[in-house]
Amino acid sequence: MFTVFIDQFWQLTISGIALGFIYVLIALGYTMVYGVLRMINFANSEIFMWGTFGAIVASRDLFGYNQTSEPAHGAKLALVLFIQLFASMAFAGLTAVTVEFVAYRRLRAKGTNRLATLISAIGMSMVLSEVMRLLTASRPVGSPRILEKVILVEVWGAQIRLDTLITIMAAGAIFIILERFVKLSRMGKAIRAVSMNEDAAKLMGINLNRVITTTFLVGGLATGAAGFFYITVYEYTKFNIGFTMGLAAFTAAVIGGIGNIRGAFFGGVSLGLAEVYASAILGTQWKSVTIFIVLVLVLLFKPSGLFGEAVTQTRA
Amino acid sequence: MKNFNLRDFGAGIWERSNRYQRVAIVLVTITLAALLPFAGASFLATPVAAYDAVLVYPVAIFVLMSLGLNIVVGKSGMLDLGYVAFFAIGAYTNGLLSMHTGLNTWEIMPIGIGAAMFAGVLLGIPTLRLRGDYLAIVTLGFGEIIRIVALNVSWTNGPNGISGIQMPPPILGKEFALDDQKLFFWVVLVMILLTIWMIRRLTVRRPGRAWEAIRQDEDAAELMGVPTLKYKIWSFTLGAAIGGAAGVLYAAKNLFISPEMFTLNVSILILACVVFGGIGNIWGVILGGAILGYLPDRIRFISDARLLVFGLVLVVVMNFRPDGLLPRKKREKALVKKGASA
Amino acid sequence: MNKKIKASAAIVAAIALSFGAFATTSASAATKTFTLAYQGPLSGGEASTGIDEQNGVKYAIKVFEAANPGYKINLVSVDDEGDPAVASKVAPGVGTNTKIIGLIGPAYSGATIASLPYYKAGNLTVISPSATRVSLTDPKSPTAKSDYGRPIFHRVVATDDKQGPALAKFATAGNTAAKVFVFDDQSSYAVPLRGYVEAALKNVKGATLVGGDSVPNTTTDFSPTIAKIKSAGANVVIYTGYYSQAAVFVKQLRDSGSTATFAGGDGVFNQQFAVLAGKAGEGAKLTGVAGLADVDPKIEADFKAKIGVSSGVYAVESIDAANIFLSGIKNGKTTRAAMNKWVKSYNFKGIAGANIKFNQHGDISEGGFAGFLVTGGTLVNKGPVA
Amino acid sequence: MSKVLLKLENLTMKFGGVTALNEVNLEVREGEILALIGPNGAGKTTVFNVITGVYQATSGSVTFDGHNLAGRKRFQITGLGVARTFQNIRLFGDMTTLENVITATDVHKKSGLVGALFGTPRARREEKENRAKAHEILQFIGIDEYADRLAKNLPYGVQRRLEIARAMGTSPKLLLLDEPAAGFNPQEKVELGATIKKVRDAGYTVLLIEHDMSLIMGISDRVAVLDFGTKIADDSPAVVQNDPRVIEAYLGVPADAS
Repeated sequence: MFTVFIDQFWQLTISGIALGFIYVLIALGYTMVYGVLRMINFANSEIFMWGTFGAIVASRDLFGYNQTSEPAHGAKLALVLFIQLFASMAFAGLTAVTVEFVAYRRLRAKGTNRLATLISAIGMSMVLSEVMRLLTASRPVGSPRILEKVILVEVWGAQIRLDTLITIMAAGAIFIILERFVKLSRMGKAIRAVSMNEDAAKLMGINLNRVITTTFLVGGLATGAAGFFYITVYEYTKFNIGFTMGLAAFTAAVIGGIGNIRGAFFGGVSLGLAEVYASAILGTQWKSVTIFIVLVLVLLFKPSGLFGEAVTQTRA
Repeated sequence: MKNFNLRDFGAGIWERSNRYQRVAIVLVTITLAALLPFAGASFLATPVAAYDAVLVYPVAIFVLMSLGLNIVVGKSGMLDLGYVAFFAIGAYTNGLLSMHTGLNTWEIMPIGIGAAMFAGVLLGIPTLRLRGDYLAIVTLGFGEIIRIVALNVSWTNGPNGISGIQMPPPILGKEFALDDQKLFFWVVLVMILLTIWMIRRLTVRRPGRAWEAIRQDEDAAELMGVPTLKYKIWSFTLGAAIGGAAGVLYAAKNLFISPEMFTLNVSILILACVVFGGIGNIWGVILGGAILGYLPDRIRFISDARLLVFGLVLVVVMNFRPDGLLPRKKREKALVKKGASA
Repeated sequence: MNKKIKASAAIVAAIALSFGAFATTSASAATKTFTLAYQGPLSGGEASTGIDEQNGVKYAIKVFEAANPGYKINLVSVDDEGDPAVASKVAPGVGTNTKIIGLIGPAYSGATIASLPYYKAGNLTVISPSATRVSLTDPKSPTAKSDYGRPIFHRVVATDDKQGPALAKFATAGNTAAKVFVFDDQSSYAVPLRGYVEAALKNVKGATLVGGDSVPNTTTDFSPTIAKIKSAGANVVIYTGYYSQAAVFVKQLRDSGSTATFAGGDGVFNQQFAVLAGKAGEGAKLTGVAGLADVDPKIEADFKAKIGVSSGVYAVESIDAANIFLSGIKNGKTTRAAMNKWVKSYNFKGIAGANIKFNQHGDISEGGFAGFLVTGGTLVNKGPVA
Repeated sequence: MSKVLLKLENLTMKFGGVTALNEVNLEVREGEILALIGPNGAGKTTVFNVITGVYQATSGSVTFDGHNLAGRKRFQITGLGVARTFQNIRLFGDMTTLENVITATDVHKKSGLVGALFGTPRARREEKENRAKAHEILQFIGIDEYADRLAKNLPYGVQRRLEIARAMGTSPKLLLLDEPAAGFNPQEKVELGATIKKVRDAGYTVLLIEHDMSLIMGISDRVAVLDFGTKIADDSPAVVQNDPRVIEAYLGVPADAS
């Protein structure tokens, strides 16, 4: 049972961290919106899915790569990857803003119940995934290989591959940029102000609509970046991939304490690791069960996640 | 017409009626509902699926499940995204007992309900302390766990599912038939009526008040002496019981169950029924379950874009009627009148 | 516009949409019109399989109508989404619609089992091009009471218990010390097939089963599975799931530096596997039944001309299945009962050349699996695996 | 002297590094109105929260009517006879005024879910009793005319009174009122003062948090003063009013410095 785990520990750890960093970025999408609106953005998984298609459209239609093309090298490699990243973020960012506009804005203006918004978002995510299904005739779409997956070094039996390294470093960098943005920029401060106290923020003259749109955009950009890394690593997408990834990332956000950016980071990485370890020890079929049990245990001891604030309403 | 509102219109008729008129209204409504299976040739016809089968599942069973979920989400305000778990437990109880014992559907029914309630208590005790979205994700996880376990253990036949579930034994000498599902519809209708009766009974008395208080302000409720955890568990368990009953019926109707029938989508769909129809309002919830159960089969002529349209309908209706088609009753007006006359 | 009115307008629009006109096809009197049905996933995640199969059926009908003026065949599309829950909703309608005298499908075994009671009740003969679960034609299986499809169920595809040994054999061919790792995708197709493969491996000389896994079909990160493969030192990896996951997996396997042989069953047997997997797919060993292009490039060209797209998976089987019914219609078998008799006694060549004749359980007596090797991005037929 | 109903002994409450209550001792005697005053952030509401079980005290004990309240659930404490109102009104807005009170009267009823479902005689009787009692309380507080209005639609003053009525619904021995006069104009305050006295005269014991000195001086039998979590005075209104430490706490400067 544990032989694989012990035998391949470092390999599993590296894979888990790389997967975890993708979760971190998607979890950011959930957590940013949650922080401001106190609502689960159910459509975030489909925003991710649209992001993955952004990367494919860029490489396939912009640069003319196909399944049999040779991987890119040197400056061209950097250029293609950068454009892909940009395209993913743009696709996802635009989708996110559309979601906000169509599914959230009107309901928020009415100040209505949260569940209506939740169902509206669920409807929107059905629309997003169905549109993509019709566009792709329900078929999986492969991504051309842009980045050659060279094994750079082997340490303790663990391979460090180029794509893994790039994912961890670039995703980490994007995370830090976003975190700094929220912490330091004017708009970021406005976002935090709204997430702390909406009414007070309004009184301070913050344009709520702009802040919320920006939040969706930033969350969408992070989620889109995740889409790009997903494509670079797995070179595959389909209209229904959002669901599984979204669910895992959402769980990660909750474990970390939804609404908390550092929580999303911690939750994402630990979820990636938990998933890989559980798969190795218990069998891949039990990974989701393990994750949910971990989630329940975390919430039993920390009812608002590891970094979350207490939600007890009693402040009388 | 400007202020016409179906909910108030209906409530108004009810308020103005005397005891005998009310009995008449109830009887007429039940009769109309019971006659639904005969409307197959009208504009209600479903293009591909058999109309009377659609009336049983999804329509009637969705209505039943929506009523159950409404106790949890609508009455006591707990967001449950794993309602499918209880449906699955009911269905698998029927499947397994039907496979291993000679029990028939009606004998299995109480066992299925009991199993679902037991699961409800088991899940409820540790998790119902959580609030809002945290509860949502934990229940969601529970739903997935049930499905994954059913998929991976051998005694449920794994992904192959359980086939050959027995049809229910005849009722009053009338046999259940595969090509004519009217009887089955009436059975589910009776379950729905029982559930409505139960919910109405509970809502006007202590449990209803406790749930309502919990939904509006859990802390204040507890400080006013409401044993919140107890009533939350009751709410959860009753919801589970109805979900379990629906599962038993579903297995008996379908004769075949497999884990892929019990995905998160079911939970989400039932939640959509509740919110779409009018959360907290029994009639709204019934309407929501009926429409969302029925719609996909009615619009099969747009075959491939069906789910797309379904999603759009959700977005549009929620945007224009955020409290659902028939919102929760605002009882003030009606009560004032009654108080004045009394 | 007043808000309330706007709101009601939206609802009216939504309802109008749902109750709007729906097309019904009416038969014209001049030609003889008959109705067949195809059942399979035409929407949802599995839609591509169903659309491919239905295209095969449509092609057969076009060819038949062109060759037999005066006949018009209506094809009812029965979309079960490949989902047993949906199947049990649509099947009663099909079962009671006596215009339908024969049904090609259902595509998937789970949906078949859910539909069977209704078709048995209506004595509707079905011929599935792709439902491979053994119990459907096995009177001795523990679930025979419900799954066994006699007298109405037939299939023109070989069963999982025939494929299991073929796959085990073909995957380990030429490897005298095969250390085999088998994994599935948790689907009702892959899990039993994995069982048959593992059982068959015991009879393959030199082969040992060193490990396995069960990976949900939504997984894209296979690193734990690959870790297991490495830890077990496997040199043959058999996947019993479907092609899209297989392509993702095999890429990751190769990227990890493994050179183990990759093999898969007819779920992986799909040109799309080679396309998606690219270089990583080279040398993969797949078992399956030859596709239309492989059987006869001329028919394939005609197919593309008539339908507009290339033939897909199970095209040959779908055409064969449709042809059985069509020839019945030609021979005046226009009731369900007559059609059932016709199918039972059917004994003609299919388009692949082999004779199609059903045994008493509804299985074809002939037909087996061929081995294919992915070479240069295409699936090359290496002949039948006996 | 009448019997001690509620006794806080060396009550300390810490949140992280912040000490909200520091070794507070307090006695509430049966049938009196005790006012708890102090500057903002002095820990007054924290005292209420500890008594009602919202917080578990870091150390010290709360004894009510002979029962140690430590570790008891909030609804159990309410059941023993402690009820409170909220500084920021927390009524059940979607319920009617009457239902708000009935929800509270349920606490001493025996019938539960099963009784409600099958309409057992006891459940029916208790429903009737609840209704009668709720109307009685509403009449007592003087808001019975609003009985069938939704709580969220009530005028502000009525909502404040309903808070008290709802708390009385639990048939408490001790009533904790958290700034019941907040937002009231002087005239309303006078009326409220009369109501609170009436409540006391009806046999309830009242522990009151209030800022308005004239109201306090008018109705309370005793006044306790908290400052930074420490009790600095506890005596009759007249004495406390002239206590230099109290004046210092309120004005922020030593009394003799001015």
